[in-house]
Amino acid sequence: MNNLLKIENLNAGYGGIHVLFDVNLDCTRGEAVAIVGPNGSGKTTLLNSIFRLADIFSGSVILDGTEMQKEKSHKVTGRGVGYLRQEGNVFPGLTVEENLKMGAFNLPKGEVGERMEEVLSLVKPVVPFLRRTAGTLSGGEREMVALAVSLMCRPKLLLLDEPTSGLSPIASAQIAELIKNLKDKTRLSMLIIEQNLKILFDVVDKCYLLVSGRIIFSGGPGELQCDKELMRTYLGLA
Amino acid sequence: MSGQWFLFSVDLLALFGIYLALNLSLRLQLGYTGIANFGLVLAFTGGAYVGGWLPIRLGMWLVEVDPSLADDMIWNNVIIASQVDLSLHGSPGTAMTILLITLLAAGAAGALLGLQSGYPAVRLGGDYLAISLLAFGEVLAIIGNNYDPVVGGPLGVRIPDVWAWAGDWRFMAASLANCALALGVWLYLDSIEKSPMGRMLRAIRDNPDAASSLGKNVARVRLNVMVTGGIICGLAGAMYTLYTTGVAPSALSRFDWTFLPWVMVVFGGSGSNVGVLIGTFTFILVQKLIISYKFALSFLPFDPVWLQFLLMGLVLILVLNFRPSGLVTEKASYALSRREMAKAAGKESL
Amino acid sequence: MASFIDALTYSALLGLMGFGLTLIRRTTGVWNVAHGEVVTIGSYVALTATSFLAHSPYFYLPLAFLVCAGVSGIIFLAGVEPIRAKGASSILLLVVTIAISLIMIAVINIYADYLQNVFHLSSKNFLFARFDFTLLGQMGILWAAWAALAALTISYYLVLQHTRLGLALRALAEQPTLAVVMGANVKSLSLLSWCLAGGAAGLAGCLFPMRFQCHPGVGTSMIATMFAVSIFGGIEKMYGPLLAGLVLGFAQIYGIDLLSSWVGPGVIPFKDLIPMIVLLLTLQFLPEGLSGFVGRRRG
Amino acid sequence: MHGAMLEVRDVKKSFGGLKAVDGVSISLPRGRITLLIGPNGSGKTTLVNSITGFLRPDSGHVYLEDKEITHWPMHRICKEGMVRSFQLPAPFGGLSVLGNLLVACESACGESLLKCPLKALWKTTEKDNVREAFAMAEAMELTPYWDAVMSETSTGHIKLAEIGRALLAGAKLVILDEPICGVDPVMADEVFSFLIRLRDEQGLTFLVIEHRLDIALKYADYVYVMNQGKLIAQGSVEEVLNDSQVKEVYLGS
Repeated sequence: MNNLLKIENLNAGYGGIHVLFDVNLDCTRGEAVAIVGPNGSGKTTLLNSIFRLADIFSGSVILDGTEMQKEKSHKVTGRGVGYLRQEGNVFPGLTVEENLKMGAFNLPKGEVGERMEEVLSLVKPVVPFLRRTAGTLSGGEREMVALAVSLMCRPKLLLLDEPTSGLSPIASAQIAELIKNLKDKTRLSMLIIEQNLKILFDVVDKCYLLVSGRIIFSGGPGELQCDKELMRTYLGLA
Repeated sequence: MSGQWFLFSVDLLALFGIYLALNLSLRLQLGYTGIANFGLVLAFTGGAYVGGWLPIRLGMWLVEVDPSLADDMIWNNVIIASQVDLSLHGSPGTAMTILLITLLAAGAAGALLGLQSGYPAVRLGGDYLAISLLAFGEVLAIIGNNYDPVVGGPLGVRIPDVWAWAGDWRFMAASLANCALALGVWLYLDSIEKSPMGRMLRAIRDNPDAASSLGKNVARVRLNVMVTGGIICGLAGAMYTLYTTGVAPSALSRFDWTFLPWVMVVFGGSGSNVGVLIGTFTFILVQKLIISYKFALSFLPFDPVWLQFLLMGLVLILVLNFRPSGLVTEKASYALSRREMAKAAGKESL
Repeated sequence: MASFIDALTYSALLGLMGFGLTLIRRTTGVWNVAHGEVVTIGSYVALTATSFLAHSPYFYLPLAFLVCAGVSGIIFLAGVEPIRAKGASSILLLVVTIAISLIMIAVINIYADYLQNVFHLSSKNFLFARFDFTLLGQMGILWAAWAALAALTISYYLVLQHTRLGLALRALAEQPTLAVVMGANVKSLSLLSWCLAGGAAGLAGCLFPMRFQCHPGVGTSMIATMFAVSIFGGIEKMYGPLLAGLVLGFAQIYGIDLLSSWVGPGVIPFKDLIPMIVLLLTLQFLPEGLSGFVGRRRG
Repeated sequence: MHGAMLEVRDVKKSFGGLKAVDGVSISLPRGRITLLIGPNGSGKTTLVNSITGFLRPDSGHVYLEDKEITHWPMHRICKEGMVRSFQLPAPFGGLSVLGNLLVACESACGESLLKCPLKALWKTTEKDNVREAFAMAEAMELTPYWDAVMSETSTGHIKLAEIGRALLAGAKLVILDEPICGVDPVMADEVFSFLIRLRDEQGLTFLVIEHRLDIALKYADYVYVMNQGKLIAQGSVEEVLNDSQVKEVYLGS
């Protein structure tokens, strides 16, 4: 089994609201998978359900052979999952260094310093802000810090929720560059939600198109790009 | 024995009426509008102080009393009250005039107190508002307990009995009057339920921003609701004072007149009149029974009154755990009947 | 001078009481109305221990700390957490703590009645001033109260700034969901802060009867003042309660003395209005509190 | 101004150091559907919030039919004829779908604490409102769910009910923030067709923020494009789509 993450017949939502319907998805080691789809189609809920931040009604989320739907939220990181959330992804009142330390909360205390050096070598642009309070950073800088923080837990699988949303083209390109770099240098698997498809087309190995809580397409990014009908209808790319 | 039961039921009825009015006022604020008023005791105390201050002065003015007694109203209040009582025995007209004027004044006091506690309600939300109203609620108690001229300090004053003319039926008359107040409030809330007003209040409760974007003046509606709630509490406070013919600031506690109503309303369900009624009746009955059977429980090495606190706390925790919206849940209702709506929409039926 | 010392002592006790409220609100977003009763339990631990085991009440400070930490922890685990886990609103959680406070009022009073009826202790009104020692010409309570408050605030500050646990607690207060995503166990961290808060209240309760009259409703009657300390101090910084305790304590005891010497003794009974007025003014005009205001001016 | 429905001049709004809206001026002609597009975080919603009184703009002016409405509270702006919907679902959860629609209808006497007990005062108005609300439910294809409680309704239906609500508030200018987000494509087309009908029959003016350009562009009379808090392009659909700057930031090419 080379599958790192396998999601089977997942039905999930929040309280009484059903968001995801029978979602199936898998991600092998070292693969970058994109989840695309219009606003409100349930992409974030999908990532949240891996962390049990959304309620799972039925189906299973299997990471490396372990059923995650029975795990408590705070144990998921320890299983090797890093999560870059779309909003609220840094602690604004803490310094960047403290943010990074907090990101390594599940690691043994002795390894934190070592891991921080590793991460900083992967996300070099963060180094100059280490002493600054995260709340005072600009959007792009903050996103970069958040990416570094999500790497601190030595993840096998990294979940990225719209890492370039709300950023200037230059900052977006910088983030995309970092992500590509990560993929090349480490055997990290990634699950990426992105609206700005063009940026990621050359990073991603596989795409899932999620519309109204259902997967309606899966395949390589080239296939999706070729399918003009799908591109037009659901992604708003005229 | 039957006499004892009669007194028990009459007192039960009296308390029930007062609490039902008070709880319905909380329902208007919490259930409809979403204002967590933890300062119910404020307007209630305001009404009670008016009830303690005004009738005795009205009485002195309307009936013959030794004028030298007026030198020290507080010191002489028992003598004055009993002299006024004697006159009121034979003149229900005077008594009812005193009652009406007192109620008017108590309503006005309640409205004023509601208005001033409404000021933070417009700016604050959630638990900060709750804490702020809780603090407001303490203010009158502190003043009443320390400033004798209001209602005689912590021990309070006795006031003339406006129900004295009913003789043996005095308690019955007062209880029925309390229930009449509750009935009036009930009917008023029911008419809100069955009008566009109820709909708008719930809209403001559920999403103030959206309601505001649809042209509802949220701040003013909240203020109006606080004032209306204050009036009801003020009336209840005055009626309670007139029923017990006395008022003691130390007895107007946060526990009895804020927390207890909250327990009743949360237990029964703040979204429904019937729920509030069930909650009120249950807890009043339990309270009365515990007090009545106090002597039967005298083998306990403590005052059985505390059992009531214990019971209330436990019930509330259970309700919040297993049925947070209360025993009776809110139902979506319409201003018009289904038949009227079908007719308006030009359909056979809905 | 006596009232100055009184004010200083009272301030420290207020600070200790407010400390817990602030901590609980900061880390778990709950205003704990039952905190007043936890303070009372501290006083009754002191009463029970000094009555049955002799020694000075100071001797039982650790015991009061532990008992109250335990009680506060149980309140959180059994009362608050199950309902919070269901996504209850802050108002509903406030109602939960009211329910708990009702239960605790009952238990405290039953216990006080029991002590009085069975052991003939004067459990409804007690004062331990006779146990106190003197140091540098002042009552020991003054030193003890300030030592407790300072030790608590400083050690908490050190833990927050220099340990991993402290980092997690700060993270939890800022972005709870993100803290979970990073592997922090929110439940045990919350439990820890409730216990610590209870412990602080226990210290305050144990020390209170050294100088002031105690009765079963002592904490209940002071809860609004505690809220004033917590909100006036500001919940963002843990030195807030210390600061607010000082201001309010002095205003309530020393300030009212000064005021009465100007306008006459008629104002003294209204000293309890001061915290209420301060609380209401803070909420209206300085919502971030004293410490937030100071922090803002600086940064 | 020249009789434009809405005139927005140099509106600025920042949060802390972030300039969310940095000097935007737009003008909406009467009886047109204007589309406002831009990538996530470009400041579209903040602009709408500053126009509609939900936020206070730091500077700039807003005129509705030549009347200055800058800094007016939301409810007063609504009464003046401009109503908006919200991007995230904002249902009145405790009310039914029909109840949500009815909230938007004017009912002066029925919505007063003093007058509401007297049914005679508001009965006729209420009947008219019910008729209108049912007609709107019909148009939004919500008739089968009219009695369902909003908190238990699906996101798509909530969005539709909210559009209906905004349309029922009796406005001349309707601002819709991502109206078809979460609505299925077929229904989304119908929503826009309905807006077109309202534009043609009642002369209503619309400002629509939308992400799903494939659907929205077909119906737009005029398009504004925002990025980084600034307007970067405006014009007809073709003009905007061929603008190199738009391609650059919006489509990422």
